[in-house]
Amino acid sequence: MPDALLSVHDLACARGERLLFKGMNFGLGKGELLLVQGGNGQGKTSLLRLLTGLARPEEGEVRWRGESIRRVGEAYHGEMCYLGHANGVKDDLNPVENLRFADGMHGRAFDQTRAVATLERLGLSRCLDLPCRVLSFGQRRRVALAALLLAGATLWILDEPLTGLDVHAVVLMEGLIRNHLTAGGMVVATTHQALNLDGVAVQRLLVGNVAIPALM
Amino acid sequence: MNLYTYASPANFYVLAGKLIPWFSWGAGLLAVWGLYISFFLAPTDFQQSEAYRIIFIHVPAAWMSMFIYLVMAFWGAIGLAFNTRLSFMMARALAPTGALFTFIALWTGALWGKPMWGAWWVWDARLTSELILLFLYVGIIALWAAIDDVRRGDRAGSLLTLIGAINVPIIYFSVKWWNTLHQGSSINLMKAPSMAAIMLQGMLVMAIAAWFYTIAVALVRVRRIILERERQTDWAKAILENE
Amino acid sequence: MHRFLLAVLRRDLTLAARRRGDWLIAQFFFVMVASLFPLGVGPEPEMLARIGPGVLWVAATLASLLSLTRLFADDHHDGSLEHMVLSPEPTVLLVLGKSIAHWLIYGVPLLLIAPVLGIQFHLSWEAIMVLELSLLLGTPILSLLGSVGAALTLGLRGGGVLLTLLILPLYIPALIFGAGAVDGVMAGTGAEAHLSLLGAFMVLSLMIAPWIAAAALRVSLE
Amino acid sequence: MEWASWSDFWHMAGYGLYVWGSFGVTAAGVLIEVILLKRAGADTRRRLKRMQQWATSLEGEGQ
Repeated sequence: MPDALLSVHDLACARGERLLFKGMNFGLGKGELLLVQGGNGQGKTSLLRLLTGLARPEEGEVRWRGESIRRVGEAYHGEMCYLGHANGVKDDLNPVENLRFADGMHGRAFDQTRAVATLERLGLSRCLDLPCRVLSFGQRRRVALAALLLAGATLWILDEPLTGLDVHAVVLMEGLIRNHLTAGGMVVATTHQALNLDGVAVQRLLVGNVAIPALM
Repeated sequence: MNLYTYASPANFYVLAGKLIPWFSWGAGLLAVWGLYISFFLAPTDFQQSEAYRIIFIHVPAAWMSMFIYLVMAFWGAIGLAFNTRLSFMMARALAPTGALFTFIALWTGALWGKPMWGAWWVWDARLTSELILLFLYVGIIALWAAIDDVRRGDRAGSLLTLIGAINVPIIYFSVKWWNTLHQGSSINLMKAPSMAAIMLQGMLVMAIAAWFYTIAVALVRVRRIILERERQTDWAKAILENE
Repeated sequence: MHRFLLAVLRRDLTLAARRRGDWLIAQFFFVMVASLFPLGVGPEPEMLARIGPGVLWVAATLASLLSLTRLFADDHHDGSLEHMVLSPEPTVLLVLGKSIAHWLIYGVPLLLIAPVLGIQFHLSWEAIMVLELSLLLGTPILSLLGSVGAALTLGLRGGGVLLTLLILPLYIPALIFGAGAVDGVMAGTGAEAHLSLLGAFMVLSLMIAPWIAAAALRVSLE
Repeated sequence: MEWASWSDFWHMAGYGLYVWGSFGVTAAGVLIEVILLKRAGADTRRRLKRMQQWATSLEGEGQ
């Protein structure tokens, strides 16, 4: 993996006193997708949090462009976008305001027309001025996805991105991931659902020791 | 064989096991010697009569309460800086004993205050700071108790110890300042006009005894913590089977 | 750097404006605690004037603690805290911004209410002016040190009570210098020394607390 | 030697309550800490041993 932007070296992760995995190595280059698979409690989410730098590995390190993310820190965060179980959407704000503040947090200039266009593309045109409190879970997830698209990050780290999305949204999401990858982006994702990603370089990583049947 | 060998929990477990009897016996013998000085060698104070003998407990306990806090802060800082597991365990092992000494210092302070100043409690700078120190100890122990995750607990407790350590001198100074304003002249506990050499010697011996006791107790506690945390490792399993 | 700080401020202030009930609770708590004392100790004006500064200061610390439990908790709950920590700016600035926002939302209204309560406690105008000054210097300390406690207790069971236990001892210097300043001016010994010490403690908190709170936040999010 | 008799020693010139109250509580505190420590140590070891036996019994069943 000479051109791997994101690489993991002898990574070990423990939750409490239980060792979830150790000696993990992989690399991910431009245009590649890594699907993290494994049963419940095997450490999928823990691995993703290690990759973001939120959690600290028991051993080993995660590198971005060949340097430990502990060292590059904030520069790495500028090129990475994480979507976890929680959406990070404020209930008291409407979708557009949510995107405005997300942009502010990441030091980007806010482009209202682009934000609105993204939200409309994700099928939220009718709730642009409603507080997110009244939106359904799936709609709030779409707001979070809009923030992900606007972030313009190279690396997406997605924890169960399809949860709560309907069939149309899943198809949309597949399209978004494919576009992102063909544009030279990178994706690390966990999912329980099947993804239709023809023509995409998919790496699979099984976390934990319990083998599960192939999902796709 | 160097210092780093003992930084590994497995080796430290064995080393601590060897050291505990020495420190326990040392603490016992020193305490006997210290008590002998306190009650049989030290003369009656012409001002405070026999009541002053409380200082042989009070002063070493107060010293220890502050010193243990500083040692905890030191181990916490080492742990945060170098990510050494053992230093966090040491910090945890010291806290209950530190709280005990703080309590003893307060209790004996009250029992000394009653005959000397006619009040169980005065808002003197030292006593008040000691009370706040007890609050800090209780807070740290409560924080550890509330956090289930070991790693988070270690780091959170150490951060709290550190900000407390920065704050303790400020608290002491502020209470002293407040005290002088409110009472005109502050009552100085240590202003014994004729601090005989033998009294100082008694306090020192008692303080060293308290040191040995603290080390012995902390080592016992740290061994338990090590065993609990390392129970998945082969050496810990072997120890459990053989004991 | 300051753009990020402003973004955090604007965000927290907007959110607070959307939920007025939340921050009014803390202000009412302040008023109620202070009003309980005359009922407890009796209405003699001399006595009330003597205990007034201390009571108002204690009430201010308690009111700030009440609101501090939610400093990070709401953002933690909906996941936006993680997004903010993962922003390309240092976490210290995030914590600093949120502390300043907390002060603007909860500290500044206390400054507006305090004179009214001062009159209830029969404080002289001079004493009320000094009380205002001491609260102006002292309430930022409450927000700054409180952010450490809020970060340490993030997501814990019974976090609110624990926060109180951890942070109240650290507030003591602010309480002593703050209430002491008002006492000083009432006793005729002047308030300058108290106020400068309070200011020094504020600067020290400003320099140290955000770093420790940022470290605590990263530990709690792990 | 300071003391004429044992009763003098216990009396402490009228300050017996304070002096012995101090030393007594200290001794009690130390004693309680040591006892609690011993008990907690034994408890931990017993608990860990049982957990270990349980783990090995599970392994035995699995085979």
